[in-house]
Parts: sequence; structure tokens; C-alpha cells
Amino acid sequence: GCGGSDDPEASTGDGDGGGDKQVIAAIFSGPTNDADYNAIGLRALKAAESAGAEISFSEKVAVTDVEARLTEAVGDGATVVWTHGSQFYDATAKVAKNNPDVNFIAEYDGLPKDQPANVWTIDRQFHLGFYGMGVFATKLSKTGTIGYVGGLSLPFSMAEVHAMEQAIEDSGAKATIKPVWTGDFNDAAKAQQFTTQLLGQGADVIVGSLNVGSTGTFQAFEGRPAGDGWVTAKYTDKSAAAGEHYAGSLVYDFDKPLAEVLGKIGGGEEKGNYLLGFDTGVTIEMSDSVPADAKAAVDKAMEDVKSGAVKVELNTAKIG
Amino acid sequence: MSGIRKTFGPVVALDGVDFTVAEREIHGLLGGNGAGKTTLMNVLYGLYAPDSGTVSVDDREVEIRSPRDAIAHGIGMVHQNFLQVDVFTVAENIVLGTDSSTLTAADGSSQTPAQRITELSERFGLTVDPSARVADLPVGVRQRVEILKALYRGARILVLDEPTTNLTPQEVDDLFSSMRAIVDDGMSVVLITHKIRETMEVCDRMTIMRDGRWITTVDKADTTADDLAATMIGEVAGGDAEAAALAEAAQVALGEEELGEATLTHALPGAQKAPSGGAAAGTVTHTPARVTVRGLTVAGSGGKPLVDDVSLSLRPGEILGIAGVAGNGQGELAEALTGTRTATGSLVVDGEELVGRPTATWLRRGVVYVPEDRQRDGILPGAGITENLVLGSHRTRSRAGMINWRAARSEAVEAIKEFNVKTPSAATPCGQLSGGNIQRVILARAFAHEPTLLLLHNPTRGLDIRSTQFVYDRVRRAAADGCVVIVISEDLDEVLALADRVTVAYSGRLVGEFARGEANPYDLGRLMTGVGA
Amino acid sequence: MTEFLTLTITAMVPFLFVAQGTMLSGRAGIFNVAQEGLMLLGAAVGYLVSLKMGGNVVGLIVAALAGAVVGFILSWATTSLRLDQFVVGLALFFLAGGTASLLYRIVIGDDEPPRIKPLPDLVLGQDAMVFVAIGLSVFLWWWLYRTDAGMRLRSVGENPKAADSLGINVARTRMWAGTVGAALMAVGGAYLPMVFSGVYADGIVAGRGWLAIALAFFGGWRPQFILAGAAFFAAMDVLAQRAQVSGIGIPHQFVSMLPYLATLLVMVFALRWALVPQFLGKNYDRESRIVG
Amino acid sequence: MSNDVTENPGATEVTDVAVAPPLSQRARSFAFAAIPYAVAVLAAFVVVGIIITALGHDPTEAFRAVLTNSFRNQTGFVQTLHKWAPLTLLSLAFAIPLGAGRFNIGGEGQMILGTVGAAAVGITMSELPMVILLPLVILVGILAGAVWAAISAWLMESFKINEILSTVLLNFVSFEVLDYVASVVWSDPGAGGAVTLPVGEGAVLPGIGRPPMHTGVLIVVLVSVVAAVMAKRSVAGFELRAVGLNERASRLHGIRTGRVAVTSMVVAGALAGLAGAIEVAGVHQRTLEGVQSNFLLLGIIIGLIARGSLTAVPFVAFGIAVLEVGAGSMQRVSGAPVEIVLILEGLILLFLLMSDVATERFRRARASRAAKGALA
Ligand SMILES: Nc1ncnc2c1ncn2[C@@H]1O[C@H](COP(=O)(O)OP(=O)(O)OP(=O)(O)O)[C@@H](O)[C@H]1O
Ligand SMILES: Nc1ncnc2c1ncn2[C@@H]1O[C@H](COP(=O)(O)OP(=O)(O)OP(=O)(O)O)[C@@H](O)[C@H]1O
Ligand SMILES: [Mg+2]
Ligand SMILES: [Mg+2]
Repeated sequence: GCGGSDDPEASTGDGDGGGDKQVIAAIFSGPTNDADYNAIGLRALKAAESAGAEISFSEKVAVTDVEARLTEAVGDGATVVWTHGSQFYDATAKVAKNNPDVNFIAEYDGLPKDQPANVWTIDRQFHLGFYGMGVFATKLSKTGTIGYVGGLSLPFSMAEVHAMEQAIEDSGAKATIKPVWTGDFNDAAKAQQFTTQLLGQGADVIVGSLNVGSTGTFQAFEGRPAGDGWVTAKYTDKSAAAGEHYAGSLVYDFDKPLAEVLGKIGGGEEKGNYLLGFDTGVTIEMSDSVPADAKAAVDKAMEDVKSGAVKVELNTAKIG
Repeated sequence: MSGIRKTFGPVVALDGVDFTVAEREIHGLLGGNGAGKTTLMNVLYGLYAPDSGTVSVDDREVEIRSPRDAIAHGIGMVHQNFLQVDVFTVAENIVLGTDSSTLTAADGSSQTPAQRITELSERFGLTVDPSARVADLPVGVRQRVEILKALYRGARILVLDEPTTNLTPQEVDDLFSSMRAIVDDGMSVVLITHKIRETMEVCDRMTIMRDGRWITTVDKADTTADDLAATMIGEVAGGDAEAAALAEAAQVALGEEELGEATLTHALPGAQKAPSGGAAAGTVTHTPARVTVRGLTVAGSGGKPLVDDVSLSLRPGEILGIAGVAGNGQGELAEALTGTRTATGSLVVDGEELVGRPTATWLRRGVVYVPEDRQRDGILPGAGITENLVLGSHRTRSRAGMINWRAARSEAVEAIKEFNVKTPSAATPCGQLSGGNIQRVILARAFAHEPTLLLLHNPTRGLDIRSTQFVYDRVRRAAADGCVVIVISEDLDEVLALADRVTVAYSGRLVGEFARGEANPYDLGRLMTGVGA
Repeated sequence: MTEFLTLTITAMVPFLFVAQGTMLSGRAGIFNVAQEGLMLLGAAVGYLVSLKMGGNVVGLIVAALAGAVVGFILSWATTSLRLDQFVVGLALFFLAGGTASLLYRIVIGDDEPPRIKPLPDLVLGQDAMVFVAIGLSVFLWWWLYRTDAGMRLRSVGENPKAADSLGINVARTRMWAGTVGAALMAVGGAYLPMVFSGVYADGIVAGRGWLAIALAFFGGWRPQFILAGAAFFAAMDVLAQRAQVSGIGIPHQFVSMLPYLATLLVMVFALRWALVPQFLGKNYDRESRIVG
Repeated sequence: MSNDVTENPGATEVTDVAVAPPLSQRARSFAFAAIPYAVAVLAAFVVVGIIITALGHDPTEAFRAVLTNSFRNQTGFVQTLHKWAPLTLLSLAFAIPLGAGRFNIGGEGQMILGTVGAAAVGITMSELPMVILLPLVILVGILAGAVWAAISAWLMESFKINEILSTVLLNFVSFEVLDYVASVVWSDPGAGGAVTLPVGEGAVLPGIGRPPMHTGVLIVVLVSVVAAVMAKRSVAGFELRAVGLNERASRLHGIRTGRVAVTSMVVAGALAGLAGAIEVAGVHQRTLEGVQSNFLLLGIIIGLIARGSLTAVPFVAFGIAVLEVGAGSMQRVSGAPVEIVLILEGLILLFLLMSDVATERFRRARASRAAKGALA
């Protein structure tokens, strides 16, 4: 499952993708077959391809190497370069400054300072989504203890937890959140161990904010009767792998955002910030086994956030 | 074995050697350092694959690809430096590689390894404690373990590569009686040694090798010690002069302090006793001491110190001989006297106190140590001869922290010529050299230091007659230049031949003292065994 | 408490397999440093086989075989060709790791991977491999210290020249010890998807291979101490997680240091058992007089 | 036997303190040595080429990327040098203690601490002018790395704790330290990874040329020259190797073996720390999770391929850097799956070693034939 190769010699590296065919090079942090964050990235890229763009990509790119990959991509004549994952923003901005006649799409949580004139950012606004997950978890929890399993304790992760706390407050329930960080978004074993401990400590809903590590959270439910506890995931629908305790997932979709940004760039609008939210491709998919009231509450929450009836505060203050 | 040829890169170690051992005989294998003795036996034992040549056992040609085959053909070997697993017990080392479950005694009844070991050690007088860790054992006992290993595997041909070099006189005697018992049992023994006395004592026949070639094989009956000495030394090309020069070492090899002179003179015409050390002639007797040792003590793990309150006063040019049976603290004493082991007390060289100073300082003051265990303490096996010659003087010779290797290299080439080190090049890793040649490298290094205090521990162990004589001459020359020399040796003849003054190491202390000439072997022997003390 | 024990034991198992495998090769003188790659390979093969051919047992067996192949290459290259053990080990680490994710990509493609059935509990809520791992440790101890063959293996790692001079085939001994050792490492890797994750992923091993090497040293290259060491390390790890879950004030980064620092602290008082095989990582050349 | 002592035709040891053969010879043996290596790389490409084709991609494209990427243009070359710098330093950090027979597997931990130290200064004192800040950043990075290594050295000397054990464990500790610094202490709120805030302007190594090559590369050139000379000619270099070859004999000949071993570890740490400081001041202007990349493993490999010869290290490192930079772009250019890169690197390593054996055997065969000839 890999990108079709483009012939660098053929495509002249002439600047702003205005008008003529866009040559897109994408950078992914992990394997594109992870059925997770990178997979949705590749899907969006493929969508752009079928929309007529020429694509190529590198996967499993470490942050330390991204600058090299980017410069090469530009050197090989890419007109639009997309880095999928906000850990790549700094390198992207840096390369963008050095290559003013190429367009860049980066991801960033918030509004970056001195964003170059040829850079679009996609702000993932995870806190909005996790407000919904907070409502979801509160509805599902009987014990009133909710486990949050994160990877690295990054600012966006803090924002997610705070958003969930806000959701609990707004709903007036007295649930509490036990947040833990495994130190690695992809270490399923650690996720499984932490989840087991959380369940042992009385949590009955586990909200996962991991990548491939999420399978560990599912695995921790093995041997528990159905209905005894719930687990949720992030980025993609994981119903196939999760099993009967799977309540749903906060699903992100980059097809539309990427297409729209590419369109704007094609239209000559080279700089901007694209906000991800329930109105632009984010939804909470819930499995059928979830009780109706929970479903309703979540749907309402998503509406409120969308309409602005609920203001979710972006709070990255440290926890634990 | 016939037509055996073996080369190591450029080195021709064996050049078409023929060698035959008869049944029920002890066959001496003699030859200078690097003659190829060890290599020949390693070929027989399947450790080295010969380039050409054949081996037959009981008149049947056999192919020996590995020690496994050798063992299968009843060949056992005791190596020049033991091959034992230090962390294993004696019993484990002996039974290693065999099937301990299916043992059958002579009478066909089944037998446990322990039983077999005790049986063997009784039969051949090789007493060992099967449950002891070999690492903790004195060399003499480890020697027995090596022999037992071979016997345990039912060896019918037993090769002993310089077995006596690390043994005390008593142990040598024990070993020889064991060897007798072994041949009386219908086996054969090959004994590699440099000591003619020993060969004459136990061997039925001897083969002499030189420069990787077979020279001659003779029956004990038709030869004399002196003839052997002559043949080993080689065609006395230089005639009387060379013969004379080697006479003394030959004597030590013969171990005949008194007769030596007489017999040797007709064996090697023109030989007469070489002049003794510079200080001996009494002229310098009144010059002040150059090295003074007061109450030098090395604490032992138990209550008893390893080196116990040793005091000495040595004049320039004096050669002090310290005789003694191995294991009486000689090693510790040597290290304490050369600043390589923590000690208390005082040692003053040219008015400077050295105890407590780092080893480097001792070296800078010209304190030079020729250790007993060459492989372990003497050389950097993986490094070339040049580096090994630089070791120790590397700091003093350096300018601005840099070593001039070009100079070092040419010095090395000189030293190799002067000390007759048999090596393809100055870059050859020292570890590849034969036992004797390694010692020559170490000596070359020692004398290059222009020592003020030179301590040699068993300096000629494993050296052939030529090298031995060479060492004696160099020691005397150093003494003549005013260097203080201490020779610690378990070889009484050697001590008597070299020393102006003789004392005896007994359980960490120095007992008795004889001026040259007064010392007679019998008194010394009593002191060495603690009787006289 | 029982939960704590269960977690500890389960966490210990993969370390145990890999560390004992490292020990077995090491006692014969082969210092395998490809653990990380072997575990990945074992995990991928174990997962894929269990998934496609059904059944963890088959998965474990095939994983072991895959590991054995890599181990054989390592042993052969370091005994017959006398190549540097470290470099070959690291090269095989790359090869095995690459092969693992390539196999996964070929078989699974871009689809979402289904989770395989976890190993069933045998007794006391523990799966069979727990008992295999502990049994293996006991067996290895017995075999190494109570049998002729075990003694031969140890002698090859301590002083191959001595072993050789007694007719022991150094090369062959190292060959199979290295091969079996690597197989155990792969099994340790295969245990991960079968218990912790249900699926294979490139990040699944996450440095556990290197920790297993540390554990081999921690246990002084002796099966019984390695068992104890692995248990101790796993316990510390689980304890650190417990601390974070219970939400004590300390930042989790520091809590997570506990197992590593505790291990070092224990070593400070463990002089006596901290032994290493004399010829660990050193190739043997019969005709060379220079050791190592 | 005749003592025909020559000035060593073709020294067996390829180590620095071994007697060096005359230049002409070295040149010839160098050319002679080059061929098998080329063959080895080719063989690896063939094997991988088959795999790539089997997967339905174009191998020629892939290999063009791997081999030419470093030299195709300015950018590729600068990238290669930027990789070469830390690779060289980390492989020195492995090779130097190796000389004393110690295995420093802690290079990445020491480097990470180096980045942390450098970033700490660069962030907290960001206002200082370059003349003060930059040297300070480098210095603190070096110190941090040295201290981290000193812990292992101390455990090794005082408690006889095997350095492999301690360095491996300390690597894992250093990951946590970095995580804490990058996601708690100086965390960059916008970043989607554990990344610190950028360091001050004054903490950035000036660049040369277009695209800019950071001057850290020059520092590394300097360091590797010094290291090579020290190893070859200096007393320290000699003592280091002596300790590695025979610790007892070294001590008996006045070498402070313990001190030498400890020093070698600390120096190694300092070099790894310098690598960290250069990555911060030259490449990232900050420290971040994964800053250590795979430099440790590659460094070890380089050190071992160079057989501990500090002179050879920079050259081997350059070869590996070319491979790394090229391999990185392979997928985007050819579409071949990224795992292939690992397989390719593994195979190249294996085949390189094997070619070594092949040439060695060939040389021996020639030598013995020559010897026989001389005899006749
Ligand atoms: N493994 C080896 N590698 C290289 N050269 C060797 C090796 N073994 C022996 N030689 C060389 O072969 C020659 C014969 O060595 P050997 O050890 O057989 O002599 P030797 O008769 O035992 O001398 P000594 O009495 O000093 O032990 C020497 O020049 C030695 O350097
Ligand atoms: N102050 C001292 N008092 C007594 N003996 C000493 C003293 N210093 C050194 N020695 C002895 O001399 C030997 C060599 O000393 P030196 O310090 O040069 O080597 P080292 O101890 O291996 O070096 P380091 O101390 O760096 O480990 C030591 O092993 C010790 O036995
Ligand atoms: Mg010999
Ligand atoms: Mg000391």
C-alpha cells in the first residue's frame, strides 16, 4: 500500500500551484497502514489524487528527519507539501521560509506565531472533540470514575482532559477523571497494563487518546462480560478490532479539509488556518450497543459545540 | 609423525619434521625457543592443522582434525600454559567433555567420575582435591589436574609441554615418579623441556629440534649430558669462544654446579667459568647502599601478611639472589619491591622514598620489574612488538604527550636484532611469539630502561641455553653499570650462578644470608624447606 | 494485591523469555544484540500465523522457528566466518525488524487488523506461557548446572580453547545455543500480541529487547537470578504504573524511572552475583595464540 | 632462524597504535580494499532489488535515490554532512571506551542529556548575545553528556557494575528526563509532540552557504582530527589501548588503569553531549522527543566497522550518512515500502563484513604462497 511514484525530472518545480496540476508530497509520522492517524492521512491524499493531483509520500518519518524529507520533496518538484501531524510544524515553517514559491500545509494546535505567507495550518482542536467524549463518558459511567489513557503528556492531551472535565461540570454529574500517560502513543502493552490498573481502581469507562496503542486498551477488557465497562478510541472507527466493550470513537476525517485547503491554494490563497471541528469532518461515532440516552446526549453536545451554544475552553494547564 | 610442515603466514614453524615415540618410553623433545616443539605437539594433538605431513598411531596412518580425534587415538596433552576453566572445580575440569554416566572401571564394573579420579590419582601419585576450584590452586596442583585430564580420557601417549617450568623441585620429583608410573603402565610420554638434567634423569630417548627442523634422535645410553648440551647449542661455529660463552648456562641446564666445569671442558673445549658479577670482587664493598628497604610489608587477606617485614640494603652493582620454593610470597614480594602492589614500610632508591607512590613514579626512578607470568603480566598480546617495547617508558619517552613512533619502531628493530627475537616483523603481535621469544621481548624492554633497581622473577624459565646465557650476561653488564639487581628464582642453580649474595624467601620473610661462595646448596635447601630457620 | 501479582507475572513473561534466550547464547559465548528485531519478528509472525492459520500455539511455534533462523545466521556468521558479533547482531536487528513490518504489510495491507484471541488462562488466572517461562527458567538452571551438556556449554563460554582441547566442538555448541536462544527471544516477542495488544504494530516492542539484555547482566547470566531479576523489574514497572494511576503528586516521568533506578540500586549491592562469561562476545580461533 | 626484520609489510592490526605501513603500501591496500566493499554493496542492492520488483515497484528509482541523493544537489550534500556530524561523534563515543575494553551503549542517553543541557541554557538565557550564549550552550551540552557518562563510569569503577547494564538503563532514564523537559518544563504549547520552546537567537550555530550548513560540522571535523591524532600518537591513546589489551600488564607498567577506563567513558559522554548540543544549536534550535534518532546504533556499527580505528571512523561515518540520507528519500521517489530501507541497511552491513573475511582469506592465501615461493 504505497504512493505512486512521480517522475521528478518531468515536473518542473515552478512555484504557486495556481492553475496547473498540483504535485503533492505528504509526510506521515507512522506507517500508513496503521488503520489510525496516518491511514486517514493517506486516504485524504488518495482522494486528492483521484481529484487529479499527482501524489507521493514518505511514511514513518521521524521528527528529526522531516526537514530533510521536505527539502527533498521540494527539490523533486512538489508544488504542495503536506506534513500530517503537528509535531512537524516547526520544520515545515522553516522549510517554507526557504522555499517561498512552494505551498505548505502543516498541522498545529492553536494559532502559530509568525506563520509564513505560504503555509496553511490545520488546527485539529482536539479539545472540542473531547468535550463530546466527556459527555459520552459521563453518560456511560456507572461508577463515576472515568479513565483517560494518553500517550505523551502533551499540551493537546492536557486540553483534552480539561475539556472532558468541563463536560462533566456542565452535565452536573459527579464523575471524576483518572488521567494516565503511557509515555508512548503506540506501546499497546503499556496501554493494556495501565487500562487494567484503571479498571482495577474502579474506572468503568476508558477514554483512549492513543494511536496504535489503543488496541491495548481494548485488550484489557478481555474476559470481562459485555456491558461491564466501556472503552472509546480516537481518530478512526475501531469497531472491527475493539470488541463488545467498544462504545465508539472520536473520528477525524481529513478528506474534506485537505480538499478545501488544496482548493484555496489553487485559488491563490496561500496562507490560512483551517479549523477542525464537528462542522468540518469530526464526529463521534457510537456503536449500536450504546444506550440511547447517551447517544442523544452526545449528539446534543456535538450540536451545542457546533452552534457555539457551548464554548469549550482551550486549557493546556499541566495535570499530574 | 613424518614430514610435518606448518607455517603461520610468513613464519615457517615446522619444516618437514619426523618424530617417533616408542611404546613404554619417555621421549624428551628438546630445542631452542621457537624451535617448534609446541607447534609440533599441537599438530599431533589436532590443535593445528599441518600444511603437509602425516601422523600414524600404532603404525596406522590416522587423520587428526581436532583434539577430539587425538583423544580418540589415545593422545593426551598438557599444554605449556594450562587450558583449564578457572571457575570450574578440579573434578569438573577433568570430566568436562566426557560422558560421566557411563564409566567402567578396569574390572568392567561401573564407576563414578569421582571414583575414577581418586583411583587415577592414587595409581599415579597425583593427589588433588576434586572439589577445589582450579582458580584457587597453586600451579603444581593445576599441573596434576592437567595430567589427570589426559589420563582420565585413557591417554596412551601423553605429551607434557615444559611441565617442569612452573614446578618446585619437590613437585618435579613427584611429577617424574608419576611419569615413571605412567610408562610402567604401558603408555608413552613426550616431555618437552630445556633442562638437560631432567631429560637425562627420566628420558629414555631424546629428539632435538632446531629452527623448525629435526636434528637428531638419540638413546640416553649413547649420549652424555654434555653432548646434548653441545647439540642443543648447535654447531659450535665460533669454536671455543662461543662454547665458553655458553658454558655456564649449559651448566645450569645440566644442573651440575661442581662437575659442570670438569665435564664441560672436554665437551666444549676452552670452556671455563665465566666471571661473576661486578660487585663480587669485594672492591665496591664499602660504597654506600643505593637501595634500602625497611620493614616492607604486604598485608594478607587473613591475619598473616603475604610479605612480612622485609629489610634489605643493596649497594650499586650488587646482585642479590632470592632462592625459595614457589608460593612463599615471592610474587607479592616482587610486586611490593617494584611498586605494583600496595605495601607499607619503606623503600628508598637513590635517597628517594617510593612506597606509596604510583607505579609510574617507580618506573621513572628506574625500578624495573620482569614478572614471572609473561602472558598475564608481561605483554600486551594483541599489540606489536614495538608497542610492547614502549610500554612502561611511554610516558618518559613522550614529548608534549606525544610518542615518536618512527623512533620507537627503529629502536624496536634494533632490539629485535640485539635480543635475537624470532619474529617476522616488529609489528607482529607479541602473543604470537613462542614462550621464550616473549621473554626476550620483555627483557629487551627491561634493559632498555637503564634500570637503577632491576628485579627479575624466574627470568630464564622456559629459555633455551643460548637465551639463558644471554640473560646472565646482560644482568652482569647491568650490574657492572651500577644497577642493583634482585633475582628471585626457584632454580637454585641459577641463583648460585648469578648472585653475589643469596638469601631465601620462606613464608613471606627473608631468612639466612650467604655471600657468594659460602652458599652451599644443602644449607639453602634446609632454609627453603623451613628447617634451618 | 492479586491484581498486582497477576500484572507483574504477565509483564515478566516476555522479559523472561528474551533474557533467558540472551543468557543461553551468552553462556556459550555468543552475545546476541538483535533482541529488539527478533521480538518484532516473533510478534509479527506470531500474530499473522495465529490470525491466518488459527491458534496461538501454531503462531508461537512458527515464531520460534523464524527466530531460530535468524539465530542460526548469527551463530554461523560469528563462528564459521568469525564476524564481529556486535555488528552482525545489529545488522540482523535491522533485517528482522524490517522483515517483520514488511510481512505484516504484505499480509494485512491497509485494512484494520483484527485482534487475535488472547492466550487462554490455564489456572490462577495465568496463561500457559507464564508457566512455560518459569518452567523454562528452572529447567535451564538444572540443565546448565546439573548435566554434562550444560557443563560443556558453560565451558565454551568461559574458555573455548580449554573446551576445544577436550574435544568439545566449540562451533557446534555455539551454533545451537545461539539458535535456540534466538528462538526464545522470538517467542518472547510473539507473547506481546497474544496477551497485551491482540495485534502487531511496529511500536509494539518499544525497547524491551534492550532491557532484556540489561536483565541478563542484572541476573549475572544465571537462569535463577534472571528469573528473580525479571520478576523484580516487572514488579517495579507495575508499581510505577500503580503510582501514576493512583495519582500521587510526582510527575509521571519521574515515577517511570523507578524500575531502571531500582535495578541499578540493587546492582550496587550485588557484587557477588554480577559475573559475566569470560568469552562473552568473543569469537574463538583455534590457531590464534591471542585470546579473544 | 634468520632475523629478517622488515619494517612490517602489511601490518595485521588495523588499529591506530599499530605500526603504520609506508604510504605507498597503504594507498595500494586501500584501493585493494575498496573493491570487495563495492561488491558487497552491489550484492545487497541485488537482493533488495528482487524484493522491490516482487512488490511491484521500480528498484532502479529506489537505488538512484539511495546512491545519488547525497550528491545530486547542494541540499543533499548538506543533509549528509548534518547527519555525518552526530554519527561521527557518537561513533567516537563508542570507539574510545572500546579501546579500553569498555562498551559504552549509553551514547544516546548522553546525547539526550547534551541536548537538554544545551536547550536549558539556550532557552533560559535566550537574551544573551551570541558571543556568550553559543559557547555556553555548547559547553553545557558537553558537560551534561560527560556527567551522564560519569555516572556509569563511577558505578563501573566503584561497584563493578557492568557498563553495558548501566548505560542501557540510563538511556531509558534519559528518555523520561527528555519527556519531562520537553512536555512539562519548557514545553511548546502549539507543538503536537514533546518539543521544547526554541532557543534564543544567540544560541544558533551560524550557517555557511546555500542551503546553509551549520558550523557544527566544522567543530566535528576538528574533533575527529584531534581524536585521530591523539589515538595514533599520544600517550593517552597508547595507555587507552594498552588497558584494553591487558589490564594487569598495563597496571604493572605504571598505567592507572582505573583512571584510564573512567576517563575514556567521560570523554565519550562529552562527545555525545557535544553531538546533542550541535543538534540543538545547529539543526533543531530546540530539543524534542526522538532527537537522538538512531545515531547510537549507527554509531556503534560505524565504530565496529572501523575496528576501533578513530582515523577510519569519520570516513565510515560518511558512507553510512550517505546511505541514511539516500534511504530516507527512497520511498517517496520509488514508492517502495519504507521497511525495505532497514532490510537494505542490514544486508549491506552483513555483506560488508563477509567481504572483509573474503579479502582476509585471499590475502592469507597469497601470503603463504609468497612464503612458499621464497622458500623454493
Ligand atoms: N598460533 C601461532 N601464530 C603465529 N605464529 C606462531 C603460532 N604458534 C607458533 N608460532 C610461531 O612458530 C614458531 C615456533 O613456535 P613454538 O611455540 O612451537 O616454539 P617452541 O619450540 O615451543 O618454543 P618455546 O620453547 O619458547 O616454547 C615461533 O616462531 C612462533 O612465533
Ligand atoms: N598511595 C599508595 N599507597 C600504596 N600503594 C599504592 C598507592 N598508589 C598506588 N599504589 C599501588 O600501585 C599500584 C599502581 O598504582 P596506580 O594508581 O598507578 O594504578 P591504579 O591504582 O590501577 O590506577 P587508579 O588508581 O587510577 O585505578 C596500585 O594498584 C597500588 O597497588
Ligand atoms: Mg613452547
Ligand atoms: Mg587504583
